Amino acid sequence: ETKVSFAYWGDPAELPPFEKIVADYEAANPDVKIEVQHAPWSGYFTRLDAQLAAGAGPDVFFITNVPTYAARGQLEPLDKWIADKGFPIDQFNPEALLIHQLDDVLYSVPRDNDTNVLYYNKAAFDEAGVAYPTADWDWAALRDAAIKLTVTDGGRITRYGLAIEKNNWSNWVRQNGGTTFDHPTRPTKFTLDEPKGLEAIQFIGDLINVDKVTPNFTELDQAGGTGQLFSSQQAAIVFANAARLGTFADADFEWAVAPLPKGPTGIRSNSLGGAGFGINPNAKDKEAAWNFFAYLAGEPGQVVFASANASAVPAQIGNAAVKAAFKAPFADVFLSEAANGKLNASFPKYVDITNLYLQPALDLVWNGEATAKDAIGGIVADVTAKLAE
Amino acid sequence: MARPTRHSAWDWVIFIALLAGVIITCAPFAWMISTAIKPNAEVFRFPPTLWVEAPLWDNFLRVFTVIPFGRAFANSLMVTGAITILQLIVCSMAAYAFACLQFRGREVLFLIYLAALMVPSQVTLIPNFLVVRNLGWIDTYQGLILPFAFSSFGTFLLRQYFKTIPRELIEASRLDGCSHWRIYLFIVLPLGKPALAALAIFAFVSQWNNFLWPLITTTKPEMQTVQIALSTLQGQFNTDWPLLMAGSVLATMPVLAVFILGNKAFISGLTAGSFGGK
Amino acid sequence: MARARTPLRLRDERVAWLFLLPSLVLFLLFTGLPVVAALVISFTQWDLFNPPQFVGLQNYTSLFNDRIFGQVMGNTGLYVLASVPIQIVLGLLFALGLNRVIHGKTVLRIAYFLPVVTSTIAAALVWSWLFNTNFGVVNALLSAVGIAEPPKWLSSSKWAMPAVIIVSVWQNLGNGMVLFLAGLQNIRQDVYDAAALDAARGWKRLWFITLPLLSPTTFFVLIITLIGSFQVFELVFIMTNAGPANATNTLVFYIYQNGFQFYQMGYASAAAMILFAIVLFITLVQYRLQNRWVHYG
Amino acid sequence: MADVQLSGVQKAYEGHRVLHGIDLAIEDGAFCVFVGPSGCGKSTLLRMIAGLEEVTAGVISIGGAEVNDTDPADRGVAMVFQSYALYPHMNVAENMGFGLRMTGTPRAEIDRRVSAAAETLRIGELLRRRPAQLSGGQRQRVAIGRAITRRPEVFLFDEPLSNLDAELRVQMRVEIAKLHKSLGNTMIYVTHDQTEAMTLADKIVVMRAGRVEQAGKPLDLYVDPDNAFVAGFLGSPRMNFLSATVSNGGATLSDGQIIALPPLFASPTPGTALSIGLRPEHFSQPSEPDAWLDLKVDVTEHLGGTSFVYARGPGGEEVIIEQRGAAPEQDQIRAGFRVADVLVFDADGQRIR
Amino acid sequence: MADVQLSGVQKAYEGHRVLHGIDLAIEDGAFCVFVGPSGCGKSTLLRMIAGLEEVTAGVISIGGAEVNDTDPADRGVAMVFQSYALYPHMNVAENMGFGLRMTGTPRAEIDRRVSAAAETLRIGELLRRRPAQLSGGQRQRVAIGRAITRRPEVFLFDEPLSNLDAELRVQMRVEIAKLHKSLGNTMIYVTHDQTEAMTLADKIVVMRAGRVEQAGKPLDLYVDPDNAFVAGFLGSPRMNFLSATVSNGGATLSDGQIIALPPLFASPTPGTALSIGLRPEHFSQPSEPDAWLDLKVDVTEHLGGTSFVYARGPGGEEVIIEQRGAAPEQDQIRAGFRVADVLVFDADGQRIR
Ligand SMILES: Nc1ncnc2c1ncn2[C@@H]1O[C@H](COP(=O)(O)OP(=O)(O)OP(=O)(O)O)[C@@H](O)[C@H]1O
Ligand SMILES: Nc1ncnc2c1ncn2[C@@H]1O[C@H](COP(=O)(O)OP(=O)(O)OP(=O)(O)O)[C@@H](O)[C@H]1O
Ligand SMILES: O=P(O)(O)OC[C@H](O)CO
Ligand SMILES: [Mg+2]
Ligand SMILES: [Mg+2]
Repeated sequence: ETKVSFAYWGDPAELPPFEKIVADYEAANPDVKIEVQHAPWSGYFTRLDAQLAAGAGPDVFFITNVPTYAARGQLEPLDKWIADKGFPIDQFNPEALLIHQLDDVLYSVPRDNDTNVLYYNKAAFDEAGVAYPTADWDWAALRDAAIKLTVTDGGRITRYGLAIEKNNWSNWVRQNGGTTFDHPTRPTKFTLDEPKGLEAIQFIGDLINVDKVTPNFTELDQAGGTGQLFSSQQAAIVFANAARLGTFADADFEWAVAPLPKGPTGIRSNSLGGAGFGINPNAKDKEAAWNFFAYLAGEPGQVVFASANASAVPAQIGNAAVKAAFKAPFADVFLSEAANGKLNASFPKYVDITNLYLQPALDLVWNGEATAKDAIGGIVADVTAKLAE
Repeated sequence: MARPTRHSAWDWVIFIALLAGVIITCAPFAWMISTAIKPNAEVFRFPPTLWVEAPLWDNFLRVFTVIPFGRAFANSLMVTGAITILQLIVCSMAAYAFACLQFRGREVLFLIYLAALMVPSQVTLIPNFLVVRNLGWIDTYQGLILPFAFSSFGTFLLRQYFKTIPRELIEASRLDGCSHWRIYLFIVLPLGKPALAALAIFAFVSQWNNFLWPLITTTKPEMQTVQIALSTLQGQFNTDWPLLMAGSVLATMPVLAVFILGNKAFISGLTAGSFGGK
Repeated sequence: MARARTPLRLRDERVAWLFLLPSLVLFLLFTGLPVVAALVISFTQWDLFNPPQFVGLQNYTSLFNDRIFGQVMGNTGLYVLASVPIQIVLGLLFALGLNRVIHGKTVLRIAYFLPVVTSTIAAALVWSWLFNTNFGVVNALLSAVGIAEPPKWLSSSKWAMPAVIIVSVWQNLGNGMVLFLAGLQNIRQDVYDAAALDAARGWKRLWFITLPLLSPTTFFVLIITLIGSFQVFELVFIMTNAGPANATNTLVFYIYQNGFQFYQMGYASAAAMILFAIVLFITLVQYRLQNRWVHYG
Repeated sequence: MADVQLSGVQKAYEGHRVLHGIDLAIEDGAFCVFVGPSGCGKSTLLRMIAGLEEVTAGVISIGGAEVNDTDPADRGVAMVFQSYALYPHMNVAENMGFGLRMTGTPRAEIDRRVSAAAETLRIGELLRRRPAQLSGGQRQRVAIGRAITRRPEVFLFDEPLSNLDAELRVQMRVEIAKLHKSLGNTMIYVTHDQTEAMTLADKIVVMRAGRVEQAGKPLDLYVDPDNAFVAGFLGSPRMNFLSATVSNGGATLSDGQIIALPPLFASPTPGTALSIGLRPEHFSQPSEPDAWLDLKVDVTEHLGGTSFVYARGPGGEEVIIEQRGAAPEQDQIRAGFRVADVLVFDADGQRIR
Repeated sequence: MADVQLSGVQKAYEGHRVLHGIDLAIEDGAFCVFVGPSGCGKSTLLRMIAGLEEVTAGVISIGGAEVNDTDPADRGVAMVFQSYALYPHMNVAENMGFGLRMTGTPRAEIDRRVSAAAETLRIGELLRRRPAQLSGGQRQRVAIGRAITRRPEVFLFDEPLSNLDAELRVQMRVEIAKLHKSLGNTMIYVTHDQTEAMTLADKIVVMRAGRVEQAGKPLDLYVDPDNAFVAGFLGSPRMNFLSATVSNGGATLSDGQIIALPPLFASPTPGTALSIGLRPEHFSQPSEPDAWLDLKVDVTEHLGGTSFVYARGPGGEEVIIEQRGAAPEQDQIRAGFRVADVLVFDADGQRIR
């Protein structure tokens, strides 16, 4: 009996498709046993890193920040396997694959596209007398609605007009026509300090601190995230990905989704790419690992993910069966928004730069303790130096 | 207290202050319980409420079905129990040598043991992980248990206590024909009970709440400890607070039980051990 | 039995090492080896995966030029300087109070120890939630007593550290209190009787009798609390993740961050060695100073 | 200087009565010793006088003023504890001066009084030492010194010498006697040591189970005790008691031997059970013995100057006989005494005079 | 049964010598008592015999066999500690049977021997109690019982009675004497109590600063000491020493008074400084005093049966006089004694016979 170990993270609601794929695969391949290692997002990488550092680790694993792992040789290069085995890599969005590469070599295959939409609480809109969001909304319309939707009681906010997620800011920068780096995967220059970028950052900061219609990210974490806030009707609109569909399914109020708003100059942007699956170069039985990988990352797996209630937009969207399986509510909105996808920065030093410089600087803006200009301006030298290293 | 008359005023002030302190120390715990029995939607209701009109007690049962809480609980009991017992054995043996035996290098070795207290575990995590992996102990109970089977703190605590055992008792037992092993077993261990209880509480509390080590050295669900199982409830985007709090409350119970059981002995153990003035 | 001719003392010596054997094996394997490894690693550049490269003192020199490390040292200093005295003073005060209570001692003791036994993770979660600027109970209470602009706590670089300190005090108070209580019970009643006849009452009694006689306990608590507070990690990890803007980034968190987020084990180990040196130094100084204020027997 | 008056003083701990109404007058300048078996309430009574224990009922007055609710420090008393209770963290001078410092006495005055007390007690060169660096006898002296420095009106001692070894005990006993002579204060002293009680006291108070059995001058109690308890309690080795019944010519012992009784006020009716008390030293070479006992010897102890013969009386009672010099080893002894020395007690232990 | 021989036994702690070569033979079945001032090395010597301290130099043999390197448990000795050292977590029976249990004696045999010892010591009904539930005297008995049960050849006692109060001390002393009589074992006993030493010993070993000053029968040492140290150490209150110089008619005291000396073998040359030793009891009603001292009285202590007069000798030396009965209070006393009782010492304290 062959054993293949497989690690992934996920909130409880996200787990059923993983479990189904494993079960289906084992049923189809009785001589193979898939050893499943699940950990929540909060602990997944700590464990994975320790294992990989010790030359161990799962054979196949769910992964993000691919270039960092690839640079350390902790991911199996896939090009040769794909060529040998005829994996339909052309059914994936080639741009989305960029963040799964390092130096033009592919190291992982994405599971989905982390497409965001606006979820909105119809009752709240009705109550505030605000018209439901449309595809024509721009930032101003969004801000305007958020202000009207925010409810306060004795100085305390009992319902936020809008809640957004912490790691989504770069999308806002793009909607405003700005960039963070001159190139998302091969940067040479830090560009967030240019006016378009600063404007976008400041816009978010002001939603939080000036308009006071959006919760601070620390607060959002403490409150249980956008999902929790929306479920308990304490946020009227949230920016979130398709994973919420499952969470909100049994909400006791009416809600719907809408496309993201346009930037002030009409630019549309959404996230492109998402986490993917990789193979451990140290896997004992690489052939077996690949076989499971191909099932998981290819059509059979993609169909399961696409048809799961809690799924995100599937990555292998060029495959007819996969596309057909994607029958999520508001699937059309997700698919059209997926088309606006643009890459987030993704390169080996990005983790360091984020943790050391970007995040602390952005914290100051989110907390209203500094303007975007001052905060971002203050780290240009550090980030530039790090890029140059 | 042998202070006559003049009680009242001060003592009332102190008593009330202490009760206020109890409210502060227990409030988060009360909050945990109150959250555990709230409907999810009410968790963040403003203004915040501690009292729950219609408590949902079944969260305490749901924990067992949503995550493998029962198994994790059993694992934790097994691992923490084993660590506690091993620490008691290993530390008491070392403490016996430090407190009751003469040997060259005693002071130096003791200082080395003590200095180990000052090294943060984050630094030794990876080297330790390598050791355990090379021993083939990933996903094993021994991998969870043995790295914690010895504790400098425990050795320190027990040594201080053992030093207060009157020398005559040990001499009497030597005359009675005891080898050192028997002195250790029949005299020092029984007499060291309070300090052992103290160590048991300390070891149990800290190991029960250990998170990082079990996280990285176990991969199989059936090897999960309570803390790991609980952490799976804390999602990336969404957390089921009532369930997480119900689990946390349940997870505190064994530690509380151990504290209450050892409480009496614990207090006197610390007294006699560290501050006997000898 | 092999008793015959060996001098009695040497028999002790052999037995001693047998008694030490289990602890030695475990210590060497799981503490000694890793610590030595960490020391060696601190002179290398190592990303955990590729073979380490010897770089001499470079990690140490870079640390001294690292702006964030400077901030981290400052944060750690602030945390230690604030939380240790507060923990000790409050622990002492509660112990003094508890020592006077006649009924319900056990229940109070358990209540005060509750935070110690509560898992840090759960406690930190509940607290970060109590501290929520908008929904949190803390600010609800503060506004109730008329504070118009209550602090933003964990989302403010000014107030995040105080919040962490408050929680750490809350969590560790019970430890110190229990130790002090034990120490207080050890003070002989006859000395208090003598003090009563010598007209030492109230604060005079506290200052001239209780505190000096409690000093061995205070010393022990001080050392243990100091060592522990230099190693604060979990609270920061869960409550603030070192933020906002590194305002709560402390030494051990920075070590963790460098080791497990940036994969710079050498750098992390060097920071750990500096931490070790600081704690060892402070502990040794305390040992040295103790005969000035610690009164045994 | 002050006298101490106790009237109807009771003490109960959580309802459990340990002192049952003590009436006692201790004159100004008297040296009063409380003796009695362990647990009889000596320390409790002393601590109540000091103000360290609350008075359950009754009145304690010092120098004429009721002190029941007075703070210990304001009663003008000083106490020397069995355990010395020195402040371990202060040196000898600080220990002795602490009480004065607490009452705000000026530095110079404290120094003066500490030196004076130190000189009296010959501990001048120890003033900078900590208690832990002193021998038992020296600690004892410091404890007394601490009491002296405060110039109390009443000194209280709770078994101050019981932790010292025999030789030191004798020395310190003599010093305390001298101290009393030179200071002239009222002193109240608890002990269970015979010799201390007999040698130090102006007045001995013999207590039993929370009651005063007899109080009076030491020799009066020794020679003329009110009951068998007091008779037995004072004297070492203790008084011998032989059971007997009243017969015509005197008292019949268990073996039928009849001994004469001293003249008694109220002659008991024949047939009554009695107890005959004879101290060991009454057998010791009396000038003209007029009665004899024939005893079987168990052991003989030679102390050099004296010997004690442990023998069995007619009823199997242990009888101890003191002899001058080295008593010969023998199995039988014929011990002579004088009938006039005999004390007679009734069946309840009450003295028949 | 075994004799104990020490030859040239030395002990040093880290180079600091505390015993300087002790030669001593303790016969089989003897009761040997070590006395001497605190710190002179009594306990150290006893502990070396027990095997609890290493022998620095010299040889210790028990029953003819050298035991220097023998394990304590294999020497056939049992020890009773000053602090009793009972195992607090075992009941009385377990305490007593522990040694046998450790040597693998069958359960039934242990029970038998424990009961036998318990009977001897009359603690049969205490067997199920823990030490904490016993009084001091009972604990003491258990400690002895523990020693007895093991049937050692040699019993060692280190101040076994010093924690007991006066009355119990007397009782237990007698019991130990009886025990020795009935068991007949060799017993070595450390004490600093006069009475114990005098009454219990077949042989007293007087030690000072790590050396044996004199060893011999108690009364021999008391009556005929080799030096002033031994003379002063035995006897309570201690012997009085008066300084004098040899003159023609005898010895001249500080005030010029001349007293006769007893006949001496080697008469010292006139002018030599002497010390005259006289015990307190030598003043106590001697049949025919043939010499007198005129003394100033400091204090008089009345103990009931006897009194002690604390007086000053001609040279200001403290002189204690024992008197039978109640001595009258007086400022001056004329104390008679017999010249034959006088002991004479030279300036170094060596006895002149
Ligand atoms: N704090 C207390 N609580 C309850 N009972 C007490 C307390 N203190 C003393 N007693 C009891 O009061 C009685 C008298 O005790 P006290 O200490 O006065 O005796 P004592 O005569 O001094 O004895 P000793 O000679 O042993 O010192 C004893 O029965 C004792 O158990
Ligand atoms: N472990 C030790 N280390 C150093 N010196 C010691 C040790 N034990 C005893 N001594 C010294 O040896 C000498 C003899 O001590 P020992 O205990 O034998 O005296 P002792 O005659 O029994 O006195 P006491 O009557 O006070 O019990 C003392 O000066 C003591 O200080
Ligand atoms: O009674 P203490 O010594 O515990 O101290 C408390 C103070 O007296 C309070 O004023
Ligand atoms: Mg008492
Ligand atoms: Mg001794």
